[in-house]
Amino acid sequence: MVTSVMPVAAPSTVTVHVLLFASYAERLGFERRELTLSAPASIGTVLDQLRRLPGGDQLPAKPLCARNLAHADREEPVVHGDEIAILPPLAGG
Amino acid sequence: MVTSVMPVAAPSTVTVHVLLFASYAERLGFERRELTLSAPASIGTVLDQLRRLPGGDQLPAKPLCARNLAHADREEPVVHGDEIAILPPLAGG
Amino acid sequence: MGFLTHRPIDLAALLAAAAAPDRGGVASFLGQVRNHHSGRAVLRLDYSAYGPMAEAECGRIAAEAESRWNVAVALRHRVGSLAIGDTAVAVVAASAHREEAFAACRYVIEEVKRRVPVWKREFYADGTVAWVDPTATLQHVQ
Amino acid sequence: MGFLTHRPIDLAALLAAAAAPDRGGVASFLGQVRNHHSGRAVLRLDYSAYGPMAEAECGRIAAEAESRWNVAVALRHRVGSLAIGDTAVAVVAASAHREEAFAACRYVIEEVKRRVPVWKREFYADGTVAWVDPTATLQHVQ
Repeated sequence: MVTSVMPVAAPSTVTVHVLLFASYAERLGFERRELTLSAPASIGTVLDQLRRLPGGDQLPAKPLCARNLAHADREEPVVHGDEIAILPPLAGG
Repeated sequence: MVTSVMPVAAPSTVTVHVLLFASYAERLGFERRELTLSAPASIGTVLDQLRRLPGGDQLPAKPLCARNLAHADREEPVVHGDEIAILPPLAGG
Repeated sequence: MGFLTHRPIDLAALLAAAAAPDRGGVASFLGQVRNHHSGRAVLRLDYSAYGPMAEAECGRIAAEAESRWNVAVALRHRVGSLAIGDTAVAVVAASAHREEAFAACRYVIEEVKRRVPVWKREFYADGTVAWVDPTATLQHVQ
Repeated sequence: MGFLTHRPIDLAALLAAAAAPDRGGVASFLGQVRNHHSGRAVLRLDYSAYGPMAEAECGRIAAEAESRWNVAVALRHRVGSLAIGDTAVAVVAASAHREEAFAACRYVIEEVKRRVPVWKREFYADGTVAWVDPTATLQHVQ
């Protein structure tokens, strides 16, 4: 059987830019890092990887996250090149 | 029968200072006047007298009034020397 | 210092008067002269007041706000001739908590409008003049 | 012009940016650095931000307020090192109606605190330093 739509092979990995701030940057010892994840990936996948890094066990269970400069849930999918930020409790104003 | 308290004769009149402002001063043609009233008198008595003056019929039925720099009801008694103001609709702010 | 002033209101001075190192939330309200009223173009206006009572009433209102909330209040109302955009009234309420600052600021401006004996006469582009009556739907045009 | 600034916030410039002859009611809020926090004496603090997201989020919040009410909004948040009494955030909302000005001003400051990625590090009189966590009852003292 022939279909008119060819299945496109999903890329096997995605690379995202991860940003940490304030107390989280101090705990993990970096402010910016690239992480490569198995596809498909979500913000939750990024958090799982971060927790395996030194100091990653100090991240809270449900930190605030952002994807490409907007607040995002952990379930939100990430694609190659995304900027994912993990945000300590906000204290503006 | 003799009582220990002598009845004091009420003064037969009280004189008050009446102030008008803004549109009311224009309608009655004065900003300040002394009025002498039969005692006992109230702010309502002042208003009754003002209504008999030229232009006094243009005062509204229930204008805002003040006695000695504080808002006051028409029923409030007045005593000799009081400053009674009749206030057009306030428009501050 | 009085609550009424013939000179332009200096907001910075009011902020400085109300502010304090332990009152980090500062809410303000400015009432500025608008260029229209009830659909008519306004050129300028004159504010007049029953001065001694206006001072007393402003003092009572500020004291009420400061006793009801944990705030410091600064308040000025301008009198005399004002141009479009001039500040007619300024209220500042400073508190350790922004909810209290907002509540007190709102209270003061509402009570000022309700209780302080100030009147305004608007001069319109069509040459007419009117005493403003916020309680009326139609103005008394003279 | 950006919403974040390293320099002292110029309230007069924000008032001028939001004001207009047809918007006579101007509500403002200033958040100023307090000299205490959770009972401890604060000497100064540093504000840091996720700059590009903070700019984007401030822009979204201002746009939301301007679409929800008939207002013009001006907003600045300072970053860097601040002293006691310095203004950390300023919100101005100008409207033809003071109810809308107050509502929009309050909305903006609440959303800024809830959504804008800014952090502050407090330096205490006892020599300790802490990242401020408004969601916690105890601070993480370092």
